[in-house]
Amino acid sequence: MVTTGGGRWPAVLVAGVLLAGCGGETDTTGGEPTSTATVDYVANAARWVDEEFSPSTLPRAAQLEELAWFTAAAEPFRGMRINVVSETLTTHEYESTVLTRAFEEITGIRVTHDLIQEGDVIEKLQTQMQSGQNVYDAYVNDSDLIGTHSRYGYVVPLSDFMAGEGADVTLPTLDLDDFIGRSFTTGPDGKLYQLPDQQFANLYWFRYDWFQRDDLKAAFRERYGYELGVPVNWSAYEDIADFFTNHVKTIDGERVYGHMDYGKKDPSLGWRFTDAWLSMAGAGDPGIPNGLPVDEWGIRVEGCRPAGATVARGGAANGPAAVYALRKYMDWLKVYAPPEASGMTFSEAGPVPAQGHIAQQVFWYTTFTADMIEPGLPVVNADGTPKWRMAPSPHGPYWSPGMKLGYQDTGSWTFLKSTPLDRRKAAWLYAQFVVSKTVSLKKTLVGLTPIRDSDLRSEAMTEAAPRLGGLVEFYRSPARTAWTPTGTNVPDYPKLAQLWWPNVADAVSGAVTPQAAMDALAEQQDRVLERLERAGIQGECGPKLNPPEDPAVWLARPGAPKPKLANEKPPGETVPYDDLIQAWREGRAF
Amino acid sequence: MSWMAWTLPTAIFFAAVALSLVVMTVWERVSPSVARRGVLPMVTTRGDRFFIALLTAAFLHVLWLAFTDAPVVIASVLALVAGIALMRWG
Amino acid sequence: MLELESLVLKPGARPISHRFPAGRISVVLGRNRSGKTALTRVIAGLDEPVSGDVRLNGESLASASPGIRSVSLVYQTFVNYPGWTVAGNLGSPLVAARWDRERIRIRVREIAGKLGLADLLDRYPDALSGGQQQRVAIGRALAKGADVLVMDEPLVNLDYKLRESLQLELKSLLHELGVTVIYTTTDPRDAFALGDALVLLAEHTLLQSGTPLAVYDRPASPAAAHLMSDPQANQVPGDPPALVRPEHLYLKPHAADDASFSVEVLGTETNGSETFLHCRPEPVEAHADHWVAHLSGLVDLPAGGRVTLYAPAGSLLTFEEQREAPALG
Amino acid sequence: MAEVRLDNLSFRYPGAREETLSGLSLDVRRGEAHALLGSSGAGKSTLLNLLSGLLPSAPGCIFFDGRDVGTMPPWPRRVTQVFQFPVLYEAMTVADNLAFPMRELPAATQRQRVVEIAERLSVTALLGRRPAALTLVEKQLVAIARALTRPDVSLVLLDEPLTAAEPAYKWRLRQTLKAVQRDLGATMIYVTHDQTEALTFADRVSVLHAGRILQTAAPRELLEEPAHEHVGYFVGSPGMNLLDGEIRGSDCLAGGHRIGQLKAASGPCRVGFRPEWATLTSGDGGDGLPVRITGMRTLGAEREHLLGLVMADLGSTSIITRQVLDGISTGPGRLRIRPERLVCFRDGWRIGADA
Amino acid sequence: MPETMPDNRAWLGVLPVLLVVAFSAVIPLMTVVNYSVQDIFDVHTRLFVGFDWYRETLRDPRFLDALVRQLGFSAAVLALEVPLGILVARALPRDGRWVGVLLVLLAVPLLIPWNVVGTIWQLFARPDIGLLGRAVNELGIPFNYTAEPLHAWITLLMMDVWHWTSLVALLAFSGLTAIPGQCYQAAAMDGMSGVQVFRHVELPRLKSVLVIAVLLRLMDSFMIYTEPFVLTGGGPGNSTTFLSQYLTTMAVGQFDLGPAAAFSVLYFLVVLLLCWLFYTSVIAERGER
Amino acid sequence: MSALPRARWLLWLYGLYLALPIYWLVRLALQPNAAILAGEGAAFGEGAFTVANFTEIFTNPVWYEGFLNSLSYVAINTIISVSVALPAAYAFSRYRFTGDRHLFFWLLSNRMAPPAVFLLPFFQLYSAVGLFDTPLAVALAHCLFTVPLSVWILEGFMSAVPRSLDEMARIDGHSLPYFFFRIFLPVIRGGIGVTVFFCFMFSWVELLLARTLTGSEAKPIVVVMTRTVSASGIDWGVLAAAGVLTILPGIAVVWFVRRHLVKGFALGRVS
Repeated sequence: MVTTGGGRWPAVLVAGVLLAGCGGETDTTGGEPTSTATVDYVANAARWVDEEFSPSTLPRAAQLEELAWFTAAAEPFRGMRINVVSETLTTHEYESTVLTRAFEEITGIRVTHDLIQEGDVIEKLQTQMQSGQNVYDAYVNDSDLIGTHSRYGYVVPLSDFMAGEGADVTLPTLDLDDFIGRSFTTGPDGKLYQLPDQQFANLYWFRYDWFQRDDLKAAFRERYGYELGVPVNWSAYEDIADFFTNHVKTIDGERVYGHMDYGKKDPSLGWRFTDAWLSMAGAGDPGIPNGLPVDEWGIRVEGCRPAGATVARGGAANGPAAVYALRKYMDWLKVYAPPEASGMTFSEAGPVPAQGHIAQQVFWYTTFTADMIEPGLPVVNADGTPKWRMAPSPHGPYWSPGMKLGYQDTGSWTFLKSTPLDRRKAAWLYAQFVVSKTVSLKKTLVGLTPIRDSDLRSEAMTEAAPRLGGLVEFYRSPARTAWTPTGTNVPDYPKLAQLWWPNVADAVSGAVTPQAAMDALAEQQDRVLERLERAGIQGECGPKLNPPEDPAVWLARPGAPKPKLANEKPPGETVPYDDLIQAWREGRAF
Repeated sequence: MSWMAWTLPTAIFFAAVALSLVVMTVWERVSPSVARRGVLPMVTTRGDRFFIALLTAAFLHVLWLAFTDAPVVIASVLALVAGIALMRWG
Repeated sequence: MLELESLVLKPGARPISHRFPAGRISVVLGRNRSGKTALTRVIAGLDEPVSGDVRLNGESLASASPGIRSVSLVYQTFVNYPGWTVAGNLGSPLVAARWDRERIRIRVREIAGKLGLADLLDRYPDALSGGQQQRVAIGRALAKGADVLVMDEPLVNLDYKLRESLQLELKSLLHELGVTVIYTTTDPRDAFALGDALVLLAEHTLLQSGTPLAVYDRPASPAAAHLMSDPQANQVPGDPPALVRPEHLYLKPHAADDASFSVEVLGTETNGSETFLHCRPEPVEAHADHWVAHLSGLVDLPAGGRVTLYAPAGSLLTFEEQREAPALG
Repeated sequence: MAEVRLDNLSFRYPGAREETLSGLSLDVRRGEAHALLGSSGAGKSTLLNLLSGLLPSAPGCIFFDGRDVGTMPPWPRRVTQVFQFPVLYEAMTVADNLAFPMRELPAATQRQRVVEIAERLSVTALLGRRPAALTLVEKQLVAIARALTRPDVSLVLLDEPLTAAEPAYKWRLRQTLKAVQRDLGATMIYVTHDQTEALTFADRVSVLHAGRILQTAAPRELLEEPAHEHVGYFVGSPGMNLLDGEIRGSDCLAGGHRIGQLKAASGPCRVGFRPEWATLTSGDGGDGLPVRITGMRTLGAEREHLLGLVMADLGSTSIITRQVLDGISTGPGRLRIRPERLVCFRDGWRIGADA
Repeated sequence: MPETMPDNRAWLGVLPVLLVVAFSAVIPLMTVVNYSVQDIFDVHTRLFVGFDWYRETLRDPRFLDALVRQLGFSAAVLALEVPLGILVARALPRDGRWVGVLLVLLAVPLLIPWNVVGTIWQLFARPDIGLLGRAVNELGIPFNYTAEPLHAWITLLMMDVWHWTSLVALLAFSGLTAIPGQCYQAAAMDGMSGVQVFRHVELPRLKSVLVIAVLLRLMDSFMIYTEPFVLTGGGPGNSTTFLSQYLTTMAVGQFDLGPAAAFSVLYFLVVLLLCWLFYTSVIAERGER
Repeated sequence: MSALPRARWLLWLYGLYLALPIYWLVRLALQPNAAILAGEGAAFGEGAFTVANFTEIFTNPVWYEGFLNSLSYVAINTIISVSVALPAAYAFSRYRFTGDRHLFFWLLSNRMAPPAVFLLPFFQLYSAVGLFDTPLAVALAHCLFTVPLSVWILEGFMSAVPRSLDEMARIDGHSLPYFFFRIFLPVIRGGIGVTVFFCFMFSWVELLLARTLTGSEAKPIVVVMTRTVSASGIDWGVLAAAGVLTILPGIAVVWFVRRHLVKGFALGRVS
């Protein structure tokens, strides 16, 4: 077999010949990086600081110092070309187009930052993990995989790396404690596996302007007996949805709906469930971040060992609460959402509220913020402030305080052991660069995906807050800790996550009952866990299934799985948004 | 080649297939086969019958695995018998 | 001189041994599928014979590839290289023989001149008429300068008049070049018109050879007689049965010993200057129910009538060893 | 069966610069076997397509039994055709193929007719087979049979139907065809480039050249009294010899020699004579035109005499005679033309024809 | 005269193809077979499980359902595309200056990347923003291919017909142009109707190209993945989940290589059997390779 | 024979059926995303109009590189497929040899392999030989599908050329290579054109293998297109514009081979 370096020449040759025929490449960034001797990295850094990296939480001098460190640390890697990849997102676009250029001019390392669909990122990551062949030098992927990363051992534990072989390329001013998503990327062993790059949450979204209208408030009060406001529980959400879809129907001549969701058979159909839906309904156990011993996937762990997802093994994936969650999702989609919603994917449905005919959405990604504050949109006032607001999501009847309330995740830098050390180091430099304090605030303002507490507390964010519909307030409040990503109970995220969407789709189409769908799902999860146990490759924290028992036994025990409630629709409860926001501003969780 | 995930049984299987291909080729060179019509509803050469035998064996195993938990070796023996019959009378 | 030595064209066929006279035209006459094409292909080296050998000037050609042997071939279909001009086609064997360009040019002009293709040198074959295409094919065969030129029914696909004129041209041209020509055909007229020598072929076996006239006069078998007759020779019942050629039948006796046959007229065909009388001899015999008499001049006889036909005694063909005459068609 | 009349028929393909057919007039009698003789590109196929109705013609040009069929589609014209290469419906048996043109008739009639025609053409044994199982010649026989089954057919067109057959078999096929034609009284038009076929088949032959009919006549008349140089050249094998000559008074001269008499206006002309109307002798002596004998071709023998062609050059013109070859050798010779057979042309057309 | 000559030196000519295909087919195929008897986590972590995956797949109702749907889809595709393709081919003018343009237009859907095809139809058929979906809904017919299995099938078939009928049409057209004019002339003289011409003249001569068309469409429709994935994602429910959709979820989504490999070996066997039966009938029919 | 008038109707209808989805794609490509999502795109005529989607594509080098990458592996694939298929097709069309029919079917059967599972082995294989993330890798992988078809098509074309042409050349004394390249190839150039069309047709449109075998360097256009799908929604306008642009090379290719298309679609096998 030919070595990697030598084997490439035929391809390059042939391609070169072909391309030469096409009139030659005119790519300006092509060709080798300019000779190191002639590049004035210091001047470049100064230019970037002046022209791009402001505002910043650091004073100019500190910024320059930080950048000087990058220049120095990168010296052994000058001229290197590395490839990193992430999903398409405003933040990453900024990194891909602006920050790579800055990084190259400051360090001499050329980074190709690819943007592809999220599913493809995971596919590439898996390809590299399973084959041991280097595909990308670094990945930005959601921290949902923390359970996978910490168990399989493909991923470089950053704690070890920073202390060991990567010590010389670890930014002294990185300030890990400043990252608000740090806990998400920490494994059960306490090691940091990923470095947060962008962060977003899943919140309740609603039309603040409509909720303030007296006529609507009166009508709502009359019909349901309580105030129209931010729903605290699903009963209230349901009432509000019913109110707008079936009773208000039109506002200013336009058909409006009290709910928006998506239902097309697509991998994204599983996300909402794996992200938080079960926990919001209350299927798991209390215990931030994900619930212990049963988490928001309905997977029980004993110690750190996953022990089953079916009720029969002590899990809650097919417990009454999970089934309730699925049923509510289906009912609401059918009864309250616009008819086309059932044919949409996550990406298609996401921008719909921006079109101005959706009154509220129970589960809304803050990544859409940037696209919802553009002047001229039906949901933006003439002064540039939004007509909408974000608020904590309501929870279902099984939920109890101390449980995860929503989904929050951080796309974070992940480095694989199969990436050669020098490339890994260079990529690590780039990763630190794009999250460094010099750059971070500017990036946050562009992409609205805050990662650093220091950024959140900055003046610039305060200025921006009124336009962002509550984003800043949310992140500044301690309440945000109730929003978490998939936790460490999930030992093989790719294999398990893919089980959700086909089963959910089965139920949505009416082919099977919600109970049957969740039963099948839970069974399949157990099967995967069983295989992992059989293979015994995950070591100390690998799955070890409980023996199956009569579900009734588990249901009778305290905690998850919880028995079916007699009344799944308690009275609706709402809070005034302004009270809520005031609590957040004061640093309370409400 | 470790990425090819070799196991002994599959290695033996592929070696057997390769060997039989070699044998068939040598046989063909030594005594060229004549197309004929046997039990099968078409004219076949020796190579055709070999292919049909392989296909039959594959599907026999598939059916076996689908419908019974009995040891697969029985299916293999049946396939061998069917294969020989096909080669001889097909 | 080209020599066939115990050549077996097809498993089971009798071996052929024959010498084709050097510098002459040998016509190989036979029905479709009688082995003409097989013979030409073996001579050209395209196919291996079942057994036996082909020798050229005493040397075996067995190991000589078609390109090396001094044999060229013209097919009945007009085979030319579609992507090459007429000049390119004519020069092709010379290119293969690595002649230099100037010499090729001269030689091509020369051959083109001989074949009347001088004005067409820059055209492509598909822009030529059938006759011209075949001339190019012949020209290319000639350009190889081979000792032996094999022509496999070269004119059969041409229009009647064209065939007629090419036939006349060919003989002079070929004689002029002095190559040994093997020319296959199904038409006995070609044997006379072109042949210095004649070979009759049936069932992949040599039936008879000799000068056309000798074969015509003294066919060795009924099959040979049929082959050399157009329309076919008529069967005279009797023991042993005999054959009489259509052109040897007359309406009037010539001499006292003329054989006479009473026939029933089935119909007449005329081409204006000759008449073909289709008739049925009496008494009717199963295998001799259809006779044709080739009469000169215009003769009009009503169908259904009876006439007597006469044949000079010497023109009745009898054979020592009676062989089954091949069935018509 | 119908009589067919063409009246000043012309045809030009859309977009073509020249007419493919120009001013054809022709009468084909009811029950006549007519041949159209011409080389490739003479317009034979176009004429066939006009007759069958595959190409539309201007009204007033084609009449079947006096009925103008110029714009009529093929089927009501009741024309059938046998093509150069046999055309059969491959999915049908031979019997079905034969019955197909009669599909509007009662089944019993169909069956009877199929059997009848099949017998006539000796294809009875093939009736149950499919075309794919037949030889080329058998297929063509079936195709011929199919052209004849339709009882109300007005015209049968034959487009070089015997191309596929080898010489020995052509005689047989043609004879069958003629017998059927005669028995059924079918009006047939037989198209060919092969003069032997045309002449032997047809009662009358029309020679087509460059889109025009040069002459329509019985075979013998075509041979003996060609109306046009091209007819002379095209009909007969080999064709007519043509010499540059001159009419002076009532004399016809060639190469300065008087070779016969002709009543025509004085002036240059082309003198034509068939190979069998002249004899060549070797040697310088005697009368006749002096020529140079260049070669001979044996064609056969008749009663101890070799028959064949003799080729000679007269000035720059090559001539051929067909004669007994006894005593002929290359070298100087004399050409004698039978004076009563002399034919002269001027501007292509024949002059001085008596009556 | 034999049409081809026996000569084993011809193997030399086939050698390059053999090398290329062996490289890109045999090695991966062997790997897949190796995978299919193991539980694979990564290159080094694997567990021999024998025929377990096969047994599991063969008894998996989802596999069997997908197989049945797949057969139904392929049958429907063939039943729609072959007749329509022939009709279109018959409707095309045989000559004239427009033929080239028409053929190019006809070939366009064949050259569009498959995911774009799916996207086009998704955009086209969406009830809210699609031309087709909106038009149909405005006609008063409730149409939503993402919610109604029947609508999903209709849309999917419409898409496949749109995408691939051109192939059949072009094949049939080339078959038609190869029919000698004389056959049509004979038919015209026999007064055949259009249907009769098709039945007696054209169809028998189209057989061989249609066999090719059916074979290609069978193979490709059996492996259809990208377009339905983009269009319906296999839904609603499982109503448009075909074999390769299921397989791809397993192989690419879950990277669950063992079961996926067993699945695809079975899948391959089914396609192989179908095509072999077809191929053999082609040989029987044409008496050639 | 010209088509019946009724058939013309069918042609028009079918043409409309073919054209409408493409029209819609073009229409969407010329609208801002917001207008598309709002369902504002009037079916015909007025409505928002913008070329911004195309501007986006033309100004971002990633798209441009994606196009070049795709074109280069399509070109390499075509070159490899045609050049290895030519001798093989010639062997199949002109000779009989041990195992030829089985070999042919085996070649064909490669087209039947479902690509999804082969992705990881493919990736492993091409990584092992150092070809990962090069156009050559994708080209070679596509060969699995294009080579058998190329052999099939070319074999059909070659079989339509009378063997007498080969024999003539042998008699003339030309070597086999000389004959093959100088005489034979020009004769079947129509077949080569059609093979190119088919190779293009497969290689250009394929997504799975191309995606798996490339990283950032050789990323093909079909993969670049997926970047329009993001966590903040799908950019339909840019996606449509990219879709429109991916159709164009196909049209160009088919235009060049249109004259041979008809013959080639029958794979030269029309009897």
